[in-house]
Amino acid sequence: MSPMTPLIPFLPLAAFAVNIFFGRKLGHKAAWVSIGASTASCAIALPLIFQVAGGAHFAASARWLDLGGRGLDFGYLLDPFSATLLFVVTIVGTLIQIYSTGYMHEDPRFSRFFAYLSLFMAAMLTLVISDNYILFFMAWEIMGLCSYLLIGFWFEKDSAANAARKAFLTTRVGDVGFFLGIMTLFVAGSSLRFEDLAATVKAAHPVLPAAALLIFCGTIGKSAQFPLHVWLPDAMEGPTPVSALIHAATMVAAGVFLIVRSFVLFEAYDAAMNMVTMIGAITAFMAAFIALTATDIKKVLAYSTISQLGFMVTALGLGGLSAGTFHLMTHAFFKALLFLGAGSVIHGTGTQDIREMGGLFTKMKHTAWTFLIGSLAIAGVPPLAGFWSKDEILLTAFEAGNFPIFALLCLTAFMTSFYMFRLVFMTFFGKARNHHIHAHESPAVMTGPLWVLAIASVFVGLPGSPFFNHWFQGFLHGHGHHAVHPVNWIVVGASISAGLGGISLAAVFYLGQGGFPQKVASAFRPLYTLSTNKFWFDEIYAKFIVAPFNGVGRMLFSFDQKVIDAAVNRTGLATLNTSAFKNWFDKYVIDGFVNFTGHFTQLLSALLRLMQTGFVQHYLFLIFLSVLALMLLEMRL
Amino acid sequence: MIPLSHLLIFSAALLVIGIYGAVVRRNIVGILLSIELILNAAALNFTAFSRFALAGDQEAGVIFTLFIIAMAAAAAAVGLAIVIALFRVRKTIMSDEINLLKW
Amino acid sequence: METLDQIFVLSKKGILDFLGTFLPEWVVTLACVAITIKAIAVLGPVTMMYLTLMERKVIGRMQNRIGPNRVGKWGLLQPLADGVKMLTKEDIVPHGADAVSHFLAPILIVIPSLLAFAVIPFGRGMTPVDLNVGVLFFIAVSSTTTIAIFMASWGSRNKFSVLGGMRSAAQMISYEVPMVLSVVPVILIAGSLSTNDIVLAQAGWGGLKWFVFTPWGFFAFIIFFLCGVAECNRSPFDLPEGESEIVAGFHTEYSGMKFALFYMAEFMNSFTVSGLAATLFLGGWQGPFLPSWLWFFLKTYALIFVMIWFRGTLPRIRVDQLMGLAWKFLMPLTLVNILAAGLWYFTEGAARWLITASILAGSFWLLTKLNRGYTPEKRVYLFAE
Amino acid sequence: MLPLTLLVKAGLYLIMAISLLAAVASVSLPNIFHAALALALALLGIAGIYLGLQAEFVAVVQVLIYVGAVITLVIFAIMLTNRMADRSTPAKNSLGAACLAVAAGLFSILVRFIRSTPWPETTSAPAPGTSEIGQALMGPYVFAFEVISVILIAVLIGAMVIAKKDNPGEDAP
Repeated sequence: MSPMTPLIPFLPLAAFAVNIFFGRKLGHKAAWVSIGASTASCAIALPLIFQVAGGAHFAASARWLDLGGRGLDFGYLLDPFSATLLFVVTIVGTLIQIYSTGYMHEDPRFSRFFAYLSLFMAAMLTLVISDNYILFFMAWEIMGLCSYLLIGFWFEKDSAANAARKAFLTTRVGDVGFFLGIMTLFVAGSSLRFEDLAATVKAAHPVLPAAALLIFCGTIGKSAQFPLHVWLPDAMEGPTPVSALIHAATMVAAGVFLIVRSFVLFEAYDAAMNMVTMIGAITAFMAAFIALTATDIKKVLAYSTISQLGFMVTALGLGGLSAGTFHLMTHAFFKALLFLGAGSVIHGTGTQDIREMGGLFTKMKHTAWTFLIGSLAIAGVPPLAGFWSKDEILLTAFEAGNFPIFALLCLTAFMTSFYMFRLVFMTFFGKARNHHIHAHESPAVMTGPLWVLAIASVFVGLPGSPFFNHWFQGFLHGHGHHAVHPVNWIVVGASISAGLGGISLAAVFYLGQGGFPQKVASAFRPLYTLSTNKFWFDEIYAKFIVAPFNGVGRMLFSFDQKVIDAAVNRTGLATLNTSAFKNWFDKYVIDGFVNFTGHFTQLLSALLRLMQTGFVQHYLFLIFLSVLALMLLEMRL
Repeated sequence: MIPLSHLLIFSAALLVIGIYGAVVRRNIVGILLSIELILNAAALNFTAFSRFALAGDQEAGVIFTLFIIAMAAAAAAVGLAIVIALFRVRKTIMSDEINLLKW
Repeated sequence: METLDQIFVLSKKGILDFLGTFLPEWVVTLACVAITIKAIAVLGPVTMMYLTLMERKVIGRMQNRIGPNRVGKWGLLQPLADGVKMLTKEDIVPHGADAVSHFLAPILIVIPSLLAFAVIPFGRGMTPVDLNVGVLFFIAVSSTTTIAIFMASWGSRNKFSVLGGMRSAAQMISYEVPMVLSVVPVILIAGSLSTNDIVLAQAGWGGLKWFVFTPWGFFAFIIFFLCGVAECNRSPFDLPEGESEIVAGFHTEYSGMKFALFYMAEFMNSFTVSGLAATLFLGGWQGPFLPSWLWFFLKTYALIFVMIWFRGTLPRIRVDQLMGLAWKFLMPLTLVNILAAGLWYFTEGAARWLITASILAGSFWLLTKLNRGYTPEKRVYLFAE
Repeated sequence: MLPLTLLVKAGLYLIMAISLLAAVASVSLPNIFHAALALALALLGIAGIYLGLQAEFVAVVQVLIYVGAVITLVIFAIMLTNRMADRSTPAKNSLGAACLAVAAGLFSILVRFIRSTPWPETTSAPAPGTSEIGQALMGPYVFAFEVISVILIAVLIGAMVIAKKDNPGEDAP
């Protein structure tokens, strides 16, 4: 119980209100309103997080709605999971907002941007600390709205507007599932509070597996899992800080967090767990495969994000609750770093196509170094953050005995380090390919957050490493419940070799002069085509979902026009004719009565109004006359 | 000292003169003037009564007179403000020409 | 010394004693009244006559001229000559004038001015009528001047006259408020409305314990005097007769003796206002060494000199400045002043000086800040240096 | 001192007569400006009667407020509203004769009442002075006094608001 907790989301909400109403007046000061609110939230949250780390547990709730004996409660819950996310969101969010002041400096809708960011922060923080599905869902939807608004922030561009619409509609599919899941849970007798979920599961209502799968739909939509992953690459049309904050570090992680919150439910049903594992693994592999050939710097990172989210989902599906959460946290830091670095590169060069970059290392030292650290982290090179968390996931798969998945994940990890270093080498090393681009280093307000995030990317994995005796995992599970595994050298070896192998291969391909990329592409033409066309997902959707819908729509439209409108028109004509008759009746019969009444009243009032002249002096005279009359009356008596 | 009844008759005369003016005058300012006469008749009565009252009760009448004077001044101020506002809108201050809401 | 001080009182008493030897008592009472009235009726016009001379002389000196110097020694007979000229001039009544109003106005305007003399204490025991509401009487009587001015302006059937009359009415109503309020502290401290009592309340310190030497008295004196100048329609508040704008204001259409009466009323008003200011704030006839009536006239003429000095120094102010000064500056200041006087009454020693002075200085500063009205743009002269 | 008392009495009756004449003039004069002047005269006469009743304070207040302020305001209003040569319209409405009858009736009844009531003949105590009035205003009547001051403030603001021009630009016909 901490009275300050509700302030954490409310401060950014207040900043949103201020910026949306007074943003025009504030101008560039709007940024400081938002950053101030986030910083204050962070300052409130950090002591609480440390208290949670020390074993505290904050929760409070109040009845919001009474539904025939059962009720919906609103409240907050600060347990290790939400504390972890709170830590990530407040710190990364604040840093990204600071970065945005530099990135968005020239934008005419500067204050609007920060208003949206603040609204997003408020929603995300609400989601993190909420203790029930309803509040969670509300925050979830507000985040969806913010995502829509921010992807389409430059709505003058058609591509941005379309991407925003695509993101919104695609996630909506998942959200509908999620909401149905919540309702199913409610039908199954749950109070919808996370803490009561275990009891609900124990009751073993037959619809619970369906509820789990439906809730997983929400994750698929929000966390861009196969087959609803198509919106995330397009979402890169938004400003880069948005990509970093929403589409890499926090919002997409909310889907994973949803599974974490509902883990008790999933755990109870093998089918659900298998489904989660399958989807996660497919997503991880497929996205990594597409990333191999992507040429847009942000798209590479987007597919990488999808892939890493697939990792987390897989881990959760295999029962690795702590592994998934751990990776969620480390990924937030290094992916935010990578996106911000990408943003810095875009800011400096003005292009997003890595084929036009090259040799930027000397020109953008800070960006390059931090980007390199981020890439090493994601590639899983020890002792950086990504290594520890990815190793945990691989270990989970290994210990689950699910070797196909383990192999797939190892392959994916290899591909990850390959495509990341393909990106690094093409961007920062070699020679400049386009001589029209004059790169320059970004301002300190952008490189500062980069360095902070880089340092975090190096060290944030350590609490989960064996050096700290897997403190983080213990923290998540409640100290004492977590059995510490001995180090599994097979997994460590697989992991390190996958990471280093990918890096070396990339170095051979893209630093050497062998022209390997073209050769490999022509050698494996079908696979290359599959990757560059992203498994034809967009085309399939367009042909088999959008087109039929449009067809049905057109059909319904013509039905509307020819049948229903005609009926309406006929009805109208009939009414017209009827009313013509009524008009005649009204005019000559009913009006006749009315007019007679009126004339009669007028006749009477013409007599009566002689009393009421409207002149105040006549009334005055009448008053005095009455006084005189009363006096005379009094005298008679 | 002149007897109280003479003062009362004097103020009664002022009263009826005021009444006559208030009813008969067409000019609204004239009506206000007549109302001032009526108020003065009342005020005079109060002071006259106080002068003929017992010791200790005398302040009441005088204070009533002062209050009446204050209220009369207030009424005149508001009344004349209304007259001026009216004149600005209607260009007349004859009471029987201001008949827009008559019927 | 004592006889010199009481010379007028003693001479009146001598006349009455003489009459008492052969006339019934009620005739003597009437005679007492008549003598006083006669004295005032002589004093008023004579004062006016020599004030005109004084004004012309002083203004002349201030404008590097000599002033009247042809009729009599130092032009001392100039007022008589003027009077003769006025009396022999043609009396013009404009066509279409409201004859009654036009005729009555100059007469009516003199009456309040003369009545105001009744409550001025000219010396020890020399208050013509020691009314117990003397100060209020003075203010009430001087406020009726407005009606005479209205009659003059309306009766003349001249638009300049009407404009002057309107300006006069607005000005007099406005300045009466701070004037009355500035007198209130004096009444509070003296505990009486009678002018005589107020003078007596300033006795002490060898005849120098004047109210003007207290913080509230100083502010009240300045405000009272300013309002008095405005009530007399004197420069720099002479908008009702501003000759450069509306010819001569409400007395544009008057000539000859009627015009002279307006002039007389104005000068008598200056005299009575100065006299009352001297009474209320400068200790009246209190003063060391000299006879009391001499002290009174010295103070009064000093104040009249200041009025003439104003006229020689200050340009006429605009109408909005005039109204703003009265309502936005003087009136709040007088209200604060009443508060200060109350605090003065309830405190002792050096603290009362400190408290009242700081309150008044603070509010003066604040009001000056708040009234920092609009200043027109600096003019640009195209072809001049 | 008898002759002097008689003189004062005669003076008071003279003032009454003048006041009544002025009052009649103020309701019957066709020229509203003259009517206002006549009213001023009547009010001055009433102030004189107050003096005769030894209520100096009331008398002075009467002059200060009525003659100095109210009549001035009235004349101000007359000047603002009447055109100077507008004497063609009749000053009275058609109720003249009827109202005269009513007024006469009221007056005769009032006089009958007044004459038939036994009034106290003499004044027993000295009239209250200014300080007594002040004490009473600040003592038993302080609430009424405060109410009056609030009303006066309200009137001040109200009169300003009513008479203010809404839009200076529109008002120039």
